[in-house]
Amino acid sequence: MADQQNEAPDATAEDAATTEKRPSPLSGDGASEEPIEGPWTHQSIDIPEGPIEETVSFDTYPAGQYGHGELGFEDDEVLDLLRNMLLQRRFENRCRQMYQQQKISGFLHLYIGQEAVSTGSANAVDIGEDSIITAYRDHGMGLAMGLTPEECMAELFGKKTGCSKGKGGSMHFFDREKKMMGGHAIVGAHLPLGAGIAFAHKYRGEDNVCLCFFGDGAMHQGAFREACNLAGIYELPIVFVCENNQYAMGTAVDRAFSKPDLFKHGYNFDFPSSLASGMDVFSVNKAIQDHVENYARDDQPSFLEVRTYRYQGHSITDPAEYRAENELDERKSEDAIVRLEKYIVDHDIATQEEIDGMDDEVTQTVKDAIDAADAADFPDEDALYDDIYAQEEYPFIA
Amino acid sequence: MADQQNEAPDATAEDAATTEKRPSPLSGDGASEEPIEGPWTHQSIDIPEGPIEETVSFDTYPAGQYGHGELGFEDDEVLDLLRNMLLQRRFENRCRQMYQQQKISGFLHLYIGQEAVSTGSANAVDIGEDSIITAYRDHGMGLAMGLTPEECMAELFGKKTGCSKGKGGSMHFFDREKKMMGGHAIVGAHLPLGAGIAFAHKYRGEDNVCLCFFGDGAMHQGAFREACNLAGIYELPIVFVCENNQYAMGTAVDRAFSKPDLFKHGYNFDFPSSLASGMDVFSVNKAIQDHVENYARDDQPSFLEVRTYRYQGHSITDPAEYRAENELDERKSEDAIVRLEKYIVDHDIATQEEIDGMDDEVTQTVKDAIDAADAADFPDEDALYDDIYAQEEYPFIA
Amino acid sequence: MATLQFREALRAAMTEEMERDDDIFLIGEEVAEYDGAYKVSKGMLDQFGRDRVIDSPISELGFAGLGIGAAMNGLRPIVEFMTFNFSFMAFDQVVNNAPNMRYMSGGQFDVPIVFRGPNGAAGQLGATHSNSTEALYANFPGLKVVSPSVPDDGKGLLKSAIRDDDPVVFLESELMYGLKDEVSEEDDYTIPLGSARVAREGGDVTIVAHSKSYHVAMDAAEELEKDGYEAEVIDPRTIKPLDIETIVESVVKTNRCVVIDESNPFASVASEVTQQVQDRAFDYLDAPILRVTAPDTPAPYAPNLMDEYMPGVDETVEKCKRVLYTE
Amino acid sequence: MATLQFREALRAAMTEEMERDDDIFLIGEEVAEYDGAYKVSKGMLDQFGRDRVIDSPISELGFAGLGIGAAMNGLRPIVEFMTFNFSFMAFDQVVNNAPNMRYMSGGQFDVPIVFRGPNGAAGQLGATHSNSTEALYANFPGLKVVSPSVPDDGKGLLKSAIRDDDPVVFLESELMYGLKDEVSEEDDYTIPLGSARVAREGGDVTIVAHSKSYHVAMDAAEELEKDGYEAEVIDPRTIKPLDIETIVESVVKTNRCVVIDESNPFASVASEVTQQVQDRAFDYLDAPILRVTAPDTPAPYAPNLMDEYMPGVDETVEKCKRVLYTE
Ligand SMILES: Cc1ncc(C[n+]2csc(CCOP(=O)(O)OP(=O)(O)O)c2C)c(N)n1
Ligand SMILES: Cc1ncc(C[n+]2csc(CCOP(=O)(O)OP(=O)(O)O)c2C)c(N)n1
Ligand SMILES: [Mg+2]
Ligand SMILES: [Mg+2]
Repeated sequence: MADQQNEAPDATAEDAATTEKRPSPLSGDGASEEPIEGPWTHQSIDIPEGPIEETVSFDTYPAGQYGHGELGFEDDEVLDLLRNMLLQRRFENRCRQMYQQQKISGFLHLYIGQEAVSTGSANAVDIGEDSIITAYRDHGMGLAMGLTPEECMAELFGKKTGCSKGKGGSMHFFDREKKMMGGHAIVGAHLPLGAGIAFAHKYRGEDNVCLCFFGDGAMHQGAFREACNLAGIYELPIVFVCENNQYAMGTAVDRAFSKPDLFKHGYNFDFPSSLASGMDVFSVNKAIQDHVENYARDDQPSFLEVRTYRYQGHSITDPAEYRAENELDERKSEDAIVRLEKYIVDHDIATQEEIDGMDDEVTQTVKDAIDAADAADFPDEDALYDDIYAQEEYPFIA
Repeated sequence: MADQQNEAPDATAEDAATTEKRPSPLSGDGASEEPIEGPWTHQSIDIPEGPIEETVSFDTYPAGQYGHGELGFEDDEVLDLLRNMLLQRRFENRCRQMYQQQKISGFLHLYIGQEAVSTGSANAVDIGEDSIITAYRDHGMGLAMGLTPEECMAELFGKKTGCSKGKGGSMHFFDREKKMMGGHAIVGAHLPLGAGIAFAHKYRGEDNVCLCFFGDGAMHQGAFREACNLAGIYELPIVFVCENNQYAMGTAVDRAFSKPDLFKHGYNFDFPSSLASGMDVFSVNKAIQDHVENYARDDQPSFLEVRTYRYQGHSITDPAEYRAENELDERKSEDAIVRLEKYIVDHDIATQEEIDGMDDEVTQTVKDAIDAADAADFPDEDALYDDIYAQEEYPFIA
Repeated sequence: MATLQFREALRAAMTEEMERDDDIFLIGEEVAEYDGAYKVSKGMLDQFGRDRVIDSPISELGFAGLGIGAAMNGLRPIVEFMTFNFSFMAFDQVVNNAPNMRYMSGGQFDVPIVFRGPNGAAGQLGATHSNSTEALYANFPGLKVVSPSVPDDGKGLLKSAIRDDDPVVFLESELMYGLKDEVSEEDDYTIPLGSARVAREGGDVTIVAHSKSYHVAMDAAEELEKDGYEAEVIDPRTIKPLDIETIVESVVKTNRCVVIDESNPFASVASEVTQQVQDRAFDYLDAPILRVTAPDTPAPYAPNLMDEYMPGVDETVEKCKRVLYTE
Repeated sequence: MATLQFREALRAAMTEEMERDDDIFLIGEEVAEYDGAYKVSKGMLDQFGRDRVIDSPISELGFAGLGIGAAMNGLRPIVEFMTFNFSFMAFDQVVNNAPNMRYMSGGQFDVPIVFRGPNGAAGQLGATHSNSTEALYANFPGLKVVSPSVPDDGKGLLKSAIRDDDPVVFLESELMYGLKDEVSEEDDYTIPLGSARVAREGGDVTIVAHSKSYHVAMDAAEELEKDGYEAEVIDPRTIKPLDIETIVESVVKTNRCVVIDESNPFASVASEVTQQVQDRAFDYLDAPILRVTAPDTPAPYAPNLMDEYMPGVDETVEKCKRVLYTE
């Protein structure tokens, strides 16, 4: 909600039922200045005559409203955005194939259709300084953050050259240097981690923020409430971003939420909350920029729902029979890559031929990544016993 | 919110961002009639231009607004209400003493100051048919539901005549017949149980409801979100009642909530939500009656914040140094028992002398309960091994 | 006898019980319209309708607790965890609410609930998705823990678990759902909880193994037979109550015992079996009780590491030979 | 040597470490303005301010996870659970996030976090408030588990735990917080994790016991002495890594072993100690390893039942005599 008013017409100052929260204990510079005073409540038990009314307001970021100029992108940067989205798509199309060839095993969750979210977001923050954490559908975000296709593909192949040394697999991409904080497979469980990552940024007095991504399904978990509330009371530099692709496995959002309007769920934490289209990379970018610069960098947590759509099944084995007829085709007609290509051509940033050339390059890059992953070694057998504790060769393990 | 409107002026029917939830799968009569249709989403990914605005509204139940007639109480029933509240207070005052004499051990959390909540609520439902579940501060609710002072005191003494046979103690009062579903000591963990109890009522096609009480502190737990959401999607006959006594141990509400207006927290589940004074038994009674009859009996879950105050420390060993100066005295000046006594005298229902006589009787009842508890036996030693499994004398246990 | 997949045997158990008793319902993530993440509940929505086969949002704590509350109020829920890794979100409900309610209320409340779903490692799923939970849950008084290894036991034990008036943790295996085997078609076929099965008789060494490990044990027994050793293989089937008598009887005969348990070793079911066997059969033991378990490491992803991770036939044969003092 | 209460020793450990390293902070319910539910952190808010001694709402899952995230991003959190019963709300965070992050990321992330607070039964608190968690947490690779029995160990081990770059579950005891004993005043006094303490030497029977049970063991040893038996008492102090060498060394000498562990018995630390000892010292054992534990029942409330519930000196003496074959 960009704005929020309390209108309790009959309530006087004395008997107001509404209560301000106390300011955060964390000053973020290693030492708090305010004197420590008693923790007594400032809440009244005198209940005013009702009804108590309140108007809440949510910003929106529709598709097709933002141009690259106003977002601060040069022409060649727009091409980079496209290249990155294409990379994700080509990469994942080959993943499917590699799975069928049994080069990849375990669970494989494809991100195809959602590429505007990762690319739009990663390009709104300072990679390597700001942190990003996401769920198990993480290839796209990894590639958007600059993990190389080689190390990503190698991870999927379980090779020692993988971004997690072949020990994490599809659901557990990590890159500490880039502050890609994972790749997390337990639904909802990484939201408190996100709060903690933001906490550390603030504790050290840094100006950095954490973007915390999760699916619509994760919002069912109590962890969502706990993470948001903690972020709220400690005033953490975090944006909670729900990638609402409308399904959690086979469960459509409107079957599983008592209140399916997810963008409104920031209300219970007094977060600025908004709704963006995930089918336009510029809309996502603008929304993230706004949330980061207007809120997170000022230690104000906020909530953003991005509506998107996954084209593939939940995992590689899911036939996705739960979709309505034509649903997929309809959604594909709003494809973010197609939109961006059209934008680029319309704005004379590049020709369709140049774009096709770029696509070929990307396809080759992915092919090279596959070859490199193929050529790489599996971890040594005793890697099983490594990286459990900081101390190497713990005698009790083997 | 008694009422809720969506005002998204720029949104047309096609591009509305808001989504209705699908109706509950549970019909409550053992067989659902509707055909089973696909789970596809009815949510749009076309994001309207914003801001999306919404006005929410919360009913209130201030103190001093309701008379016993309109609530359906006869004069003698009003005296019963007072007798019950006095019973709770006298009972618990003696508990404190019994703890000091080491007849009671473990944790002891007193409810003194909050009696209007238990009495007002228990008298708004059908005890033995409707269910009530609460947290560990449960003596008051037990006594309000008609558990005898003898069995309650015996439980505190750890005697076999206790309401939980001496095996539960202060935090675990139970009475299956009265559908007093406990007394639960893990903060927040009984909220999903409440949903389940309501679920069973509905599943069997009964018209009964569950009142689920919890403290302000319990609302921090993720369990609150999960229980509310489940109640919402299954359309369960439950009222979630937050007894906001303003502290969770030493933590004041406004220190621990990102949004300290707890009555607004039903919003994220689209629950009708309101705020009542817990210092007037009639306000509580009216609020519960409304929530039960208008919502719960129609399988519509709802949320009610009752603002109250605990006079004692969190537990018997807590000096409660976190209160502001005079805070306790100020709150005591709004005492619900004093208010009801005044009401009774003002309305010529009884004289102060009659009230004093009743108080003496209650005091004697409590004294008798103590004597009875004192005289009762501790459980037999092998009770340690009973009631673990339905099967008696499981060979592997001892 | 019919030949059924493990998942079909489990489904048959649920279906028969739900036909018998209207108070039984199934709840969990994707159990209804999706037919179950691993298709165990396939077709049950169509048969029983939406009131009794119920999809839940991803709220393990919530729906596990909902089940317990419903059980306290007279119903008999079957709660499916998509995998038991996710039961950790509901850990407090499973260990602190379900099993204590009867006790804390002085015996007033039955809590007839079954928590079921796949347990243990299931291929290259990584560390968070490969947990074995039997030891954890069996530690808690008031719970029963069942872990069948073959479809027939799956059916008979699940029916008993559903009829039980106490909370039962019923541990299946993702990798075994497709396993086909003979299943009794006897009317109302139940197997009592707490009874082990002597799957193979032999006089030289006792191998105790449940769930997937049972199959490792049987294969190891074949290997040993080639070398002239007869292993007795005991599948406890129920971890709690543990049928220690049957195990001890065997060890008294063989004087040697190896326990296979694919869990991490520390304070595992293997540790407990060892404790109880050496306590009761000390004078009969000719060798220490050895265990074959996952190493004390998280589960890796890489295929070669994961192969190394899982307890296997070779290691079992080797340990059996160690206690036979032949190597 | 100073004489300190257990809580003071723990506070000293935290305080010294926080003075040394600004990246360390303490978070938990009531740790700051209330001075800690059991006053372990008394005065720390005043010394370190609100940035470093931080009250949390009742959100165990949330603040445990926040701690882990902060640790991944370079800080060194100390997370207090008001009691370890409540850690079950955060179970998934403690067992599935904290210990797996290093492994799953191929070694990229240290997770230097301490989860601490009181563990085990603490009088008449009933079934939900009396859980012993050491076996549960020690089952998980990647975690370390510490459980000191005396203030001096408390201080030395907590300092080590805080400095450790891996997640440590540090189990204290509500009933021992007031226990006074000598504590080293040595500068920067640390005790390495994973080393047991031989608290009493003796040649007749080895008693292994940690936390409160250690004191039962010492009392039992005194009783046994009256009857002419010398018990060797070993406090493992660290449950994981377990210093099995020291225990085995003792059993090789005494040929007899009794383990006291106030947890419920099934798959407990007592089971694990038994497993490892009989494996490594089989030929030295003259009697089965017996254990003294809580019964396999929930904790009751009534005082007489609770007395019966807790492992005691009499039972320990009796079991020692059983393995000494004197009764
Ligand atoms: C705690 C937990 N419960 C269940 C699962 C199984 N599971 C994996 S993904 C998923 C659906 C998640 O949906 P959503 O959050 O919307 O993400 P999406 O798959 O759409 O990206 C489920 C139920 C899990 N991994 N963790
Ligand atoms: C999960 C859990 N965490 C912590 C505690 C310790 N504890 C007991 S009561 C309490 C405060 C609860 O406050 P509230 O819910 O407001 O109830 P009130 O005491 O005010 O009635 C706390 C933190 C607990 N019992 N359970
Ligand atoms: Mg989704
Ligand atoms: Mg409170």
